Amino acid sequence: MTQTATSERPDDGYITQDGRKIGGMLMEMRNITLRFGGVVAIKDISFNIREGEIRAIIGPNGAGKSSMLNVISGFYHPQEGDVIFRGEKRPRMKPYQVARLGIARTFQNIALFGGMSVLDNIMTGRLTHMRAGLVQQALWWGSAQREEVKNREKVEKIIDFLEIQHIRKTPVARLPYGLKKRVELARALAAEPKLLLLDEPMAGMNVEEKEDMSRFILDVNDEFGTTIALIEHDMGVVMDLSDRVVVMDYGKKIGDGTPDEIRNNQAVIDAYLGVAHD
Amino acid sequence: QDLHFPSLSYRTGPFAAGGIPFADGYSDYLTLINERDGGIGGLRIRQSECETAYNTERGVECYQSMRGDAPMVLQPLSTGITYQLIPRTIEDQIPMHTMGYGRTSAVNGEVFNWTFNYPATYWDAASVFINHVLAENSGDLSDKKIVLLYHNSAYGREPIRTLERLSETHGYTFLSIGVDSPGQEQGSQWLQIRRERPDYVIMWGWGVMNPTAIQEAANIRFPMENFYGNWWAGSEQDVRAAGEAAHGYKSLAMHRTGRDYPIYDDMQQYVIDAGLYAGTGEEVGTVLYSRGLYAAMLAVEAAKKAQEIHGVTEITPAMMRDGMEQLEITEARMAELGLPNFGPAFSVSCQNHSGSGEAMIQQWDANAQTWNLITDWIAPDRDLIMELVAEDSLAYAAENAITPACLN
Amino acid sequence: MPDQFYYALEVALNGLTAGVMYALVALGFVLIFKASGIFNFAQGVMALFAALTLVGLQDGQIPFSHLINAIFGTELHNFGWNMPTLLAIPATMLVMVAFAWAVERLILRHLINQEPIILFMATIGLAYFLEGFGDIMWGAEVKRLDVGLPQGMSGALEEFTFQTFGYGFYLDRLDIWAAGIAAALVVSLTLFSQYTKQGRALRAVADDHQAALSVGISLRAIWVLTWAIAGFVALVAGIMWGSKSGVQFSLSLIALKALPVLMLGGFTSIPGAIVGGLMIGVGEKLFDFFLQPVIGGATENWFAYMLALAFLVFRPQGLFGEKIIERV
Amino acid sequence: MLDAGRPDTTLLEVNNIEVLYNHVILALKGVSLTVPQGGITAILGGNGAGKSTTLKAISNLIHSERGEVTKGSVLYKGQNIVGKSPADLVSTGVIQVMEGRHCFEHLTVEENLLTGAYTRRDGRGATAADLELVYEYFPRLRERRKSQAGYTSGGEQQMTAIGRALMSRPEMILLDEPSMGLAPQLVEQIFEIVKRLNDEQGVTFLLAEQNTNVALRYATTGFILESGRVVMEGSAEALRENPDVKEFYLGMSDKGRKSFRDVRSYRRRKRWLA
Amino acid sequence: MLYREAGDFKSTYTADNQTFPIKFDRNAYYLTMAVAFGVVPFIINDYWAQAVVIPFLIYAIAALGLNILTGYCGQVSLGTGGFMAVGAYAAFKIMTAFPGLNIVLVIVMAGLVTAAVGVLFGLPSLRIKGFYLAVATLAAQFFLVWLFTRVPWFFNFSASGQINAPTRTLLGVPVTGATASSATVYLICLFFVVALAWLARNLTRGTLGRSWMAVRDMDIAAEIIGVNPLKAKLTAFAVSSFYIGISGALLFTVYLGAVEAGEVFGIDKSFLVLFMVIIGGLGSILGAFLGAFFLIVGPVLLKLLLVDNLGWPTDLAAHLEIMIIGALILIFLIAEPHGLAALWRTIKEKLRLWPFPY
Ligand SMILES: Nc1ncnc2c1ncn2[C@@H]1O[C@H](COP(=O)(O)OP(=O)(O)OP(=O)(O)O)[C@@H](O)[C@H]1O
Ligand SMILES: Nc1ncnc2c1ncn2[C@@H]1O[C@H](COP(=O)(O)OP(=O)(O)OP(=O)(O)O)[C@@H](O)[C@H]1O
Ligand SMILES: [Mg+2]
Ligand SMILES: [Mg+2]
Repeated sequence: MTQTATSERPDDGYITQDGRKIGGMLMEMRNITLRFGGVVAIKDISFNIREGEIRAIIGPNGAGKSSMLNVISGFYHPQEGDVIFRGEKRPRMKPYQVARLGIARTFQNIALFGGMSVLDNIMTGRLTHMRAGLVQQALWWGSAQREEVKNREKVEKIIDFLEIQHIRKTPVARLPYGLKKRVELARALAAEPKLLLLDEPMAGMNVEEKEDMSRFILDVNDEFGTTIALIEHDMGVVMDLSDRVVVMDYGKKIGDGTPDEIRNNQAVIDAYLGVAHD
Repeated sequence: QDLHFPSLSYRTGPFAAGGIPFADGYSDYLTLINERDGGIGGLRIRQSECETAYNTERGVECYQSMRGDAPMVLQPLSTGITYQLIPRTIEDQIPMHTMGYGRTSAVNGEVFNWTFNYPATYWDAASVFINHVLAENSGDLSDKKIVLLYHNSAYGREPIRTLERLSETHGYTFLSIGVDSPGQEQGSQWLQIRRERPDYVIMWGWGVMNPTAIQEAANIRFPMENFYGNWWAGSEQDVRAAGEAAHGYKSLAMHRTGRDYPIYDDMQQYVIDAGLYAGTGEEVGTVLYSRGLYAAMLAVEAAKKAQEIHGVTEITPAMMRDGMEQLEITEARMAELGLPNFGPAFSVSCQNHSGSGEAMIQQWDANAQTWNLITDWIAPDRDLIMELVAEDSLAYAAENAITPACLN
Repeated sequence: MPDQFYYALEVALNGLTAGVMYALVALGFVLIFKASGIFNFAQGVMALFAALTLVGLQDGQIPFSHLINAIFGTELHNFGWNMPTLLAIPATMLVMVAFAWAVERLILRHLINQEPIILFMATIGLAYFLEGFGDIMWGAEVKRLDVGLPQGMSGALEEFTFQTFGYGFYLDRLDIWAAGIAAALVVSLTLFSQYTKQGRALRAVADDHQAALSVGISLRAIWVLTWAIAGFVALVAGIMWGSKSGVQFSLSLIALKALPVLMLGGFTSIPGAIVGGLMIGVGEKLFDFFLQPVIGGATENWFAYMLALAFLVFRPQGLFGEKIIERV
Repeated sequence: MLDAGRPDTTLLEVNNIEVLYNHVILALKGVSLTVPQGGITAILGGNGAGKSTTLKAISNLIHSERGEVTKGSVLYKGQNIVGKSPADLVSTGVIQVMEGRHCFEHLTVEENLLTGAYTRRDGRGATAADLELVYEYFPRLRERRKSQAGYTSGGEQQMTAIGRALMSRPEMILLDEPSMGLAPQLVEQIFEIVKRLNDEQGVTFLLAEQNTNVALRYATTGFILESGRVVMEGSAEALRENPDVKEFYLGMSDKGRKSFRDVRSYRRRKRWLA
Repeated sequence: MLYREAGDFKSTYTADNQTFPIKFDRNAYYLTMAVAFGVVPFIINDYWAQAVVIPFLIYAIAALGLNILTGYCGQVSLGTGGFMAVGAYAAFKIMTAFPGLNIVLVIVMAGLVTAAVGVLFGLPSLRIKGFYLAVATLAAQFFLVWLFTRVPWFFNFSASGQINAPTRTLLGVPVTGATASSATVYLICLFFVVALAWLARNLTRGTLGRSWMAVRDMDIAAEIIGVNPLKAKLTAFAVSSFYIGISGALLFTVYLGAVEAGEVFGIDKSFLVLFMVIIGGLGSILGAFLGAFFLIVGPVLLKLLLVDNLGWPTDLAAHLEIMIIGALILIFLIAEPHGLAALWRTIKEKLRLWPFPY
């Protein structure tokens, strides 16, 4: 393990400044290396995510942050290194199998299903919870219909939660950027994930909207105990929300620790922050 | 008040080039009868045309649109449509004439009461061809190799059985090579032919397949005079596109062509000069135009026969059928009509809906741009064909619970 | 049995030339796909239309005479002159340019930034329209096309191979010409699209219409240009195929022979069209040659597709196609 | 180049435009803006306010999304440019960097940049020099210049899109959310570039930006859009000092910057228009 | 106001999930059903039934099927003709092997056989995408047709390679063969259409439909969210082929009665059905009907107008007909790229807002 000593905590978790209890290891990345032809996107990186934590990944453009999320969600398969999920080494899996483990995410370049309504997009997020078979669905039999209604109720809660009731039936292609981001979050939430991966959830939002978004993220973490890993370039958001931060640069890890530690880490300041960030 | 003679034509689609002159010839003859004779037995002919584009479903649509309108006789002009219409025409009591195409076993009028295919069928054609080459080789084909180049469809596969049976009798080596529709691409087929070095190639082609084949034959320097087409591969459209290369190509002919018949004097006077002709006027006298004209002539003759049998001028389709079943075309009658020796003399009966089955051989002269007949009427091996017909038609009867019987 | 070997060799050789003929049609597809992301279903009909126009001009046919005659009861057919081939070909090319212009003006302009399937559909509408239009304009009968290209067996080759191997190989002279023309086309088109500013713009348009607009690429100019070039390629294909079997409706169906070629070579690769054509040509001819005794002939139609399919399973973008970018 | 000394002449004037998408969705309900020559003008506003629509209406890219300007006019140097093709506009000197990057995926980064010079007629040398300049601005692009743009990271694509626009040597750039997805250092750097181009070459900027903080620091004037209408306009300083702007766009309360953690309720958005 | 949506609120999610959420639409639907089942069979004449209505219904089924695959799941297929042939030949083999079998059952079984074949040819879709897949499905088209013309077992060794549908009865009334009345055939087809449209509607609004659409809109994202692409694509192929098989079986058994694979199920059939789907509107059940209507009824109406009313020569009319169809396709696409169904929606949206534009 190449954790910096300062950020290492006892394995059974820790208590954050605002009094939340963080549990044991949910996911550990061990010595991950990912290459695309000659490009090394991730170079021997290790870090972990604990249960209930808000974990930020930051770094300059092209550092390999999104690639890291792609490794976690099984879209990229690293050439070297292991992904440990809940204490067990995760075998090579297809992305949809990873999703079934309870890992949901949003994407940097919005990846909504453009031809579907907002409601349908979010319902798709619940796919991993649906069981009805083909024939049942075709005939719209009792259980299929009941399942649909039950899941719809949950989705409606999320819709209320994210305040997107008014666009429920709008095709997402027509939505402005910010609302799309919100729908994407809703879709990920609908999966009721254990681990939620957010790739720049607040890009393209103004402060007011970022405040809203922050609130949502905190509430999800609070209410459902969802663990969150997020990539974000807005340092205000990162420093305020996250419990621990990983910093990447050119595929390498250059820092890992609490926001305060990162803020004062000279390597991070040089590579990314530019000025010491308050 | 009038007699309805519909025409299911195809002036569009991949086979339009063949469909247009036929439809024009058919129409012009009927127009002539109207203009010159005032119709049939004093009753004027009403023509209608429906475009099938050689497409089965459109053919069915056409059939539906005309069947309530007392059509005297249907000429579907496509093997596919014929198969569709055989059961329907039985139900609707409308006679169908498939002249030199369609279902060959309809020769058996006891099973196929409403379908006629005089004056000759595909199986006749295959047999005529073999008889012709037999004659050329003084009755011995035992060391010969014959290739059938066929359009890979129900139409093209028709003669295979006959040719196989005949090869057993005459001892020639038989090989069939299929060409996929539409047939613009026959490189490998002709390479194979070049390798096999057959003595004769007979082609069951249609549409663009024909000129392509002729061109390819010329390319591999296959002797053109040993290359034969059936009567759907023997029109000007087929040879002209191949230009010089087609010189010497031969084909079967079930009737004569050209404008040198007395009837064209009337045609000129009543139809062409009057501006009543159906097409551009350019194709008058060509092979397929003549075929349309011939088909119309046979239809009109059958109608006259029906009027004669039933003693009324206003005949129904069912009466027309009777006329067709008792149709007799003699040399004298053809001469009377201004078409001396135009087709074979034949008569139809309930047992034989196909007439005589005779055909001639014609040869293309690329310099003069004409088809020249090089033989007289050649008769097919009727015994064998009747045997094959019985086999196939009785099987059909069994399958469809038909008890073979004549209608009257 | 050395003969069998020579036969097979001959079949393969003829497969190569057949493949070139397919590639001629496929080139038109590739051009338009590369330049605008449009899968141009009308390419076959364009070849037909170009050939019809060429013959019509050569023979001095009056366009729309059938329609005019039907409406006004006139008797128009021919102008009474024959246009020399050297004049008729550029004249046809002008018609194809006008066609390209009309396509841009009336159709493509209104469909900027639409999904590929919709543009595909539009080309289907265009194919229908053009097919009817061509028939009305020039008539539906079979026409003979002769631009003076040599045809028939290449005697020299047969002679030579007979001397050398004791077996005379067959090759059609028209096919040899086709190969030469195709090679010239491929080289010039590749140079154009790979090394010119316009070429780069074409590829940009295919990726993203809107972004292309935003950097000032005039979609209109680009589209007229590519459709005109595709029209030219269609004319070449029309001439070659038309010389073989006459000009009439079925000519438009050669597009179906180009599809597997396209798929194998990759929709975006000009050299791919040639390589794909050669592979398909040889593959289908040899397959037919070896397996005809076992499963019967006429396998060419499906074999070409199956071969392409087999390759695609390993390379989903075709042999030389641009890799499909999959990222999130 | 332009004479940068007279920032008071109006370069672009948008008069009361309405934009309709798909014949039914009214996205702009009468927006008027003026952009002084040689200035940096910012359009601010929440998600869906109509910022992008306004920019696309000006550059006429709206047309390719089945939208149209149904009312009003857009005057560039006094000439109405509604309906003029985007290509012509680029030749006139107006270029837009679209929201969401829009790189040519299959082209390499360098080819992407070169397409930016498509309309230029001043020869290869000048283009090469500008390419060098862009690489200087964004060294990361130089490293990745042979990669297909589709495989580069979000930020790299954003740099490519901006660099591509610079390659056309425009008089006026419409920038739609240039800072989106860029690392903080780079955001500052982009705005420095904007400022430099503005100062040195007199390039006029109209930018839609969510990062109000930075935008108002660099801009000279600003407009705030809400639901397809302009609800506030003024000089950048004036906007910066406005208490509403401060609270909703800058995230400042009376007690200075507040933590994102401390925000408690969602429903606080104030509407300037009822 | 003619058309209103306002004031039509739902209080349960089931109600909100209705097929026709707007009362006006719902009533229009009930009325259509009542007329289709209760009135049309008694007044329809043979021409309209045989030439227009029955083919329309049969092709609507095929279009529904292809729409599931192409419109909902985004897998462009040009193998429709081949799959229809599978349905027809399966029906023929089953019919002749088990003469006593209920015809409805025969048709459903033919659909199941086609579904299996569809899955087989759907396997490459896991790797091949977009137009490449479209062209790859042509392999299925050509291969299947070749098989049915080449292997005599499929046509019971008949001499010409044609297959003929023997007469079969349902409740004592003949439904196949020439003796079947138009009304009977119409009702059979209508029954299948209504039942299949209902099933399609259920499938597409549920989980499966959403995973299809997710794969269509962005397959990678769909997979990362938890959609198993293998399952989604293959079910789409299966369901779609099931529909197409039924349509082919109906075309053969109750409509044409005699069929030869190369002629009836050629490549143009694949294109025809694809055109229907795209013109009608991808991903819309209504669109399948509108598209089938446009391409089946349109030409007939045009022909009636040009030939029967205006008396134009048939060839000129036929050429004009394809020109007009082509032009109409283009005009519709330019007016609304997402097909007739979307055009209809836009019109409704406008109607709803009328008389106050936007
Ligand atoms: N292509 C389109 N079709 C239909 N409606 C659209 C389209 N594009 C935008 N809209 C609508 O126009 C309105 C304004 O959108 P616009 O994209 O201009 O907002 P924006 O201010 O740029 O928002 P953001 O900050 O999220 O980018 C929105 O309500 C949106 O729904
Ligand atoms: N599929 C791929 N093929 C080739 N190179 C890739 C691929 N995916 C990512 N890369 C490269 O790997 C590097 C890291 O990319 P990544 O998207 O992870 O960056 P990032 O940290 O998310 O940056 P940003 O903040 O700009 O989004 C980049 O240089 C990118 O070009
Ligand atoms: Mg990223
Ligand atoms: Mg925007």
